Amino acid sequence: MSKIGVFICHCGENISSTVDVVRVAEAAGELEGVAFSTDYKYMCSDPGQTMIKQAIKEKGLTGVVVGSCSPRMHEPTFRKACKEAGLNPFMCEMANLREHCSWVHDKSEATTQKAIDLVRTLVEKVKLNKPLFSIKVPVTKTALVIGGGIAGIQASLDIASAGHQVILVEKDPSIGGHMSQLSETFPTLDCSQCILTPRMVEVAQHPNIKLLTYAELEKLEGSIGSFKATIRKKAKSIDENLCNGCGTCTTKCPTKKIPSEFNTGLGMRTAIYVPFPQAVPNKPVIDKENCSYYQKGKCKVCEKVCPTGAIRFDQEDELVEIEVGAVVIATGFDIMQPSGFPEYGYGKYKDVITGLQFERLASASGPTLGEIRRPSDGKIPEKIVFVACAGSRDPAKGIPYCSKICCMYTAKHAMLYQHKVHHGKSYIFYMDIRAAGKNYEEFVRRAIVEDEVNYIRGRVSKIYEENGKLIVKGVDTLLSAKPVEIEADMVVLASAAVANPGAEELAQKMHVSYDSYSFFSEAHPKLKPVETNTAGIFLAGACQAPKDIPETVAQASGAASKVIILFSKDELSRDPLIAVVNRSPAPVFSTCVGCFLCASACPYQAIGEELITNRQGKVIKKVAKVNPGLCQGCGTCVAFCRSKSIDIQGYSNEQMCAEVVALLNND
Amino acid sequence: MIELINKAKALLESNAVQVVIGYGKGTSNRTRAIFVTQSDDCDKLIFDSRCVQNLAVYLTKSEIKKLGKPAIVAPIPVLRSILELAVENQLTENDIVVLGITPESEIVDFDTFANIEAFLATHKIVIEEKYHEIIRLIKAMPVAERFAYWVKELEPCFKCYACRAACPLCYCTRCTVDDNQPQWISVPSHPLGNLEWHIMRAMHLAGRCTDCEACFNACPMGIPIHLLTKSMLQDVNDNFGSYGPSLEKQNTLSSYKPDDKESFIR
Amino acid sequence: MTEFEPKIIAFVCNWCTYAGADLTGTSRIKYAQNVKIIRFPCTGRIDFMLLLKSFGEGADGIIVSGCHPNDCHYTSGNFHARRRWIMFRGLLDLLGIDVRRIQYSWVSAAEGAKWADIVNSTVNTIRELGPYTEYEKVAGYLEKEANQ
Amino acid sequence: MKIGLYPGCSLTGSSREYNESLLAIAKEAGIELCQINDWNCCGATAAHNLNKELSLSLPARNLALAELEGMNELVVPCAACFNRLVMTQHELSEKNDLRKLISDKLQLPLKNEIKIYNVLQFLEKHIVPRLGQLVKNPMAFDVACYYGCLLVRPQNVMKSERFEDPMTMDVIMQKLGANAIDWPFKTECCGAGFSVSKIEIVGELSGKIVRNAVDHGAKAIVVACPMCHSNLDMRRPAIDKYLNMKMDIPVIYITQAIALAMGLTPHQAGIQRHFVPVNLPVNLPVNR
Repeated sequence: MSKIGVFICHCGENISSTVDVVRVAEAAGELEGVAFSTDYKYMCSDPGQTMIKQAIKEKGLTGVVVGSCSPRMHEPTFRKACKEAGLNPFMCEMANLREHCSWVHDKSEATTQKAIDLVRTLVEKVKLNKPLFSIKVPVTKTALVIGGGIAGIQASLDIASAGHQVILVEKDPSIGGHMSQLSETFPTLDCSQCILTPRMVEVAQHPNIKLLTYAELEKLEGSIGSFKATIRKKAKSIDENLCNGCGTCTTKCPTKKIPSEFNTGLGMRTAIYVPFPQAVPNKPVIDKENCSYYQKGKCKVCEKVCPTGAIRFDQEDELVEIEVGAVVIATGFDIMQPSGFPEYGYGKYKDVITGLQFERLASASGPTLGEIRRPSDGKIPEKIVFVACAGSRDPAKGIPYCSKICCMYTAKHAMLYQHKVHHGKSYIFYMDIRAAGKNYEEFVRRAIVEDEVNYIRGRVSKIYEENGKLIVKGVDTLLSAKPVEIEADMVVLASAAVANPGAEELAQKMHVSYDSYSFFSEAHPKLKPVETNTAGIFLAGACQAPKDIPETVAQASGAASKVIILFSKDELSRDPLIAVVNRSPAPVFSTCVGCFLCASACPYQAIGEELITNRQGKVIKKVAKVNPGLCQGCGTCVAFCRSKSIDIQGYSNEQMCAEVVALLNND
Repeated sequence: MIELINKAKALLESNAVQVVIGYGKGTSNRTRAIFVTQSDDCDKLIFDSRCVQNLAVYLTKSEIKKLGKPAIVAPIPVLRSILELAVENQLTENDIVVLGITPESEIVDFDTFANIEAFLATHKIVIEEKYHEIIRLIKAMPVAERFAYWVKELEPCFKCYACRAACPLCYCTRCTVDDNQPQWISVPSHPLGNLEWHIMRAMHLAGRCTDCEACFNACPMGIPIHLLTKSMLQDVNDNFGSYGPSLEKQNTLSSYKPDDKESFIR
Repeated sequence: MTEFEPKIIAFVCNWCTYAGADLTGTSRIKYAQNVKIIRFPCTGRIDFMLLLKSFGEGADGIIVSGCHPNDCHYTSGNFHARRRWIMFRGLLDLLGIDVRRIQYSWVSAAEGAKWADIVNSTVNTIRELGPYTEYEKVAGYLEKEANQ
Repeated sequence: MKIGLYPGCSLTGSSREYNESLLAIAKEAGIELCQINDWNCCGATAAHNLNKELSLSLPARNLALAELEGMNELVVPCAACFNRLVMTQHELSEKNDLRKLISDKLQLPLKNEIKIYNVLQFLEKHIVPRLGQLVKNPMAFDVACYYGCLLVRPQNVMKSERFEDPMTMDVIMQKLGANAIDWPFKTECCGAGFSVSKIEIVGELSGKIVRNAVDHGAKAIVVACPMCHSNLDMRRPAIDKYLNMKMDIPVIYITQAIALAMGLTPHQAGIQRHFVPVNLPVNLPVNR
């Protein structure tokens, strides 16, 4: 027999001015199973809470209903109070008499009646509440960071510095990512590598960070606190312990004409190579597709010249399994190849290049050692045209979204060009200048005013070659839409930032959702920007959407702090409002028939299998089982289960039914 | 049907299966389901136009499971049910031997469910025009009249649950109608109880029903309950495209498309 | 005679519509008392049997409301709910259960005004439709038996 | 095989040779093209800016008539007509009630399912597959294929992969033994809108096209649109005036090129109707 206590709050006058709180308390007192009922000016105040605690103790209440403001406001407060009085906090419910009643209705009989109905409804619910206990999940305090760009580096360093183990996985031979390819960074124009490489070294030397380069995630199982990840370490064909990174092999390798990925094809590399001088780790790998030994079966020059005998042609991919408690995805972005835009002539004309290629041209470590020279003949371009939004904001042929970074780096490119080629002329075709960010607008202004970059608001319709010049045809929409033609020596396309080719596959491996552009989806666009909808997996950087460096670093630290918070406890404690599959005595064991349609409906892959065996260990039945670590308590499975075998604690079928019946039977 | 009988014999003799679920002679001119465990009894197996019961219903019944691994005589409706049961994890390919029977009453063996799906792709569920017509007529009635019509149609129902027992997809160990915590459905077979029961039944078959009409055939009062499932089958088709069981396609109600279309949500 | 006051029950999700209704309150936007809210974690949790129960228990109208598509706190609960509603609505319509008595809506945590509007317009619709006597007759069957 | 033909005004007037050559090559390939009986204006003029309903009704009537004649494929050689017809079909297929409305106004049934081809699509589907044995007189020289604007647009209907740099005509010309040059002016504006009112603008815009084609070594410009043709051919004086030099590069319809390649006489191809004399660096059969 339940003994419910009902506490009606005046909320100063917020409720009492339109609701006859005294009558509500009286009416509640007459309800079956209500042992105590009262009203008070401020239930949330200290005396109010004390009143509740005393009643619980003195009357031995089995449940509490507080009729006051929205539970979204004070539910934690009153549940805490109950807990302190020795009552299970989940035996406390709130009737929303303020936001849903007194504030939205005028003073009247009907308003008071509604308040009574709401209270009665919650009383009937709380009668069926069961004591619940928050769920404990053990935490493996090792983080897996996928992607060694600035996002992954930042996240790893933060987590590691907090004293936790980090395993950083990078698919390329070196960490550094796109940032290591950049020349100078907006809005400060400090050299990208100068600020990045120290952090790369820090990663390599950090005692808490285990660096796995040339490796990729193969599989991810388990759930928050205890994931099991399988990593594929691709064969580098060298023994990293023996190799001392002297570089003899890379200089002696006869296959020298392979377009360098790092230099975006503007430079060449050898078959055994280190992507760039400051690479971390600074040890080479053999690119099997281009190595004449792997392709034709002879050469082995590197083996001959290697002083430490570190070359291993017979090396094979290795699969390593690791236990981690959290995952940070920091796989970054990719640049859309503008080949889908024949009118720009990219690929047809050597001197039409992408923004990333220009970064390499402008970079001191680049193929031209930082001199702006055009690919075709190495001449210094006198006139250069930059095309912003080359693919971005173009639903017809490109991508509908804004790539965000192009406005800034295009301004930077023009600036760098002007600084390096003083007599040169630079033009930027743009749609809008989006320079929202600290010191960003000022930066663009500088480009326009001090460096005299010519901004033309309009699109480019065609680029073609005519006697050695690139004719850029476009329109200037500000000059009464006049067509403009510029005879340029070089054209730079600010090609769109897109998701990495492998993004979808990776997302599916980890059961995190991704948007229609294959960027990873955050759990909530505003309030959970670094979480994914899968607990324990977090996002950092441009794998979630195009981002510049400051944003990326900030988000990476955000993701890291989420991981650190997660690791701050030995056990996870989660709200127990989750789904459970029922159990019943033999021979039924559970009314679940194992159709597992609930599993396909679950947004969190929280529903797995459980095999029920008899004493001899023979499987008698296969039923659904909810993983409490994954279940977020949405209850979709509950409404979906035909045999009502799965139910959700705190919003159980019995409770909801009782509420419906109570709410509609006020006579 | 000698071929069928021989196949059955062979299966039992080789002990590949322990029981053959098939059609046998029933009282008067009717046929009934028979469960042959001895190869000598295989001669009792028959198959002709009268064999309309959906034998798939027995695959999930514990009494039959006890008999051991079954082979089942499976005309198209049975095949559909088998496939849906497979989709719903109630059957694996090693659990049964399927003796498929084409509309031309040729016997086809299906060693994989995928083959069944491939075969059914060429034998899609078709709702007969007459049913479309009836449903159109009903929907044409004014809402109150329609309601009255159904209350009347459902009135004879005395909740014998033959429809449930005959449905291959009603294999739950405990049906919601038997759940009294809470009491989802008013117990007696009065108009409300009947209405609630049949709505629930139809909803639980939404996107699963394979239109075998076993429920209707089983109803002792001849209530046209199959109209409900047929209409929903059509709704599935109209709203989400293509109905019928499929191993690739997810179940209609346990899956979704972000751009599912509706016109009634404000 | 006094005007008919419809009984309307609202099934809403905790994250969008319940919060939206809270905002209606904090913005002091007035609406009719007829609608009373039951709070669910998510529209995906709302069992069609509960809607049926509501009519059985004498509701004249029902509001079902949750997060806009793509806004679901649980990413896809409302998508599942939408499919269920589409099927359920079709069935009810075939059976002659008046679908005009069930108002489905998306009301976000920011749409306090929209909630008030949904409530008031639904109350008006149900007022025009009058009490759900057809269903009450069916539901009240037993009592009548007893009374005779 | 019977395929419908919608000639539109140009093909019965300023670009008769386009019509003649099209019919000629169809005949060679054993394809019967039947003009829609009682066809009417496509509304390409100002109609679609002035009256939405009219702009849909005009093309719709032609489509309806074609359906009545039991045609399921319709060739529309004029790029402007094609644009109107295909746009109308697109819009009406998207808006069913609008289709009903128009159909009622016309008092004609309109299933709106007929396949509409522009000349290039038609050639690709019906002529090119038959070309093999029919090419007797290869057009072995450099040509500039000029598409203009309407042929490859609107993108949302044509769904063409490369509407900024189309290739279909180039491919056909290659099949005729020609070398279709890679040049940047394929889809530049010829100034059709000003064809009558502001000839000097046509001179400038078309002039650039002609010059670029010549600079890239083209011996002929191949077109598939009456407006393009009249601007590049009939407006040559204005062009020469703008470039202030005499340009003698001929402008021929792709259908004429095919006709000549098939060994038909220049007269059958109708090249005598051009303003700029058509001198091609290949031997053409003398007129009978």
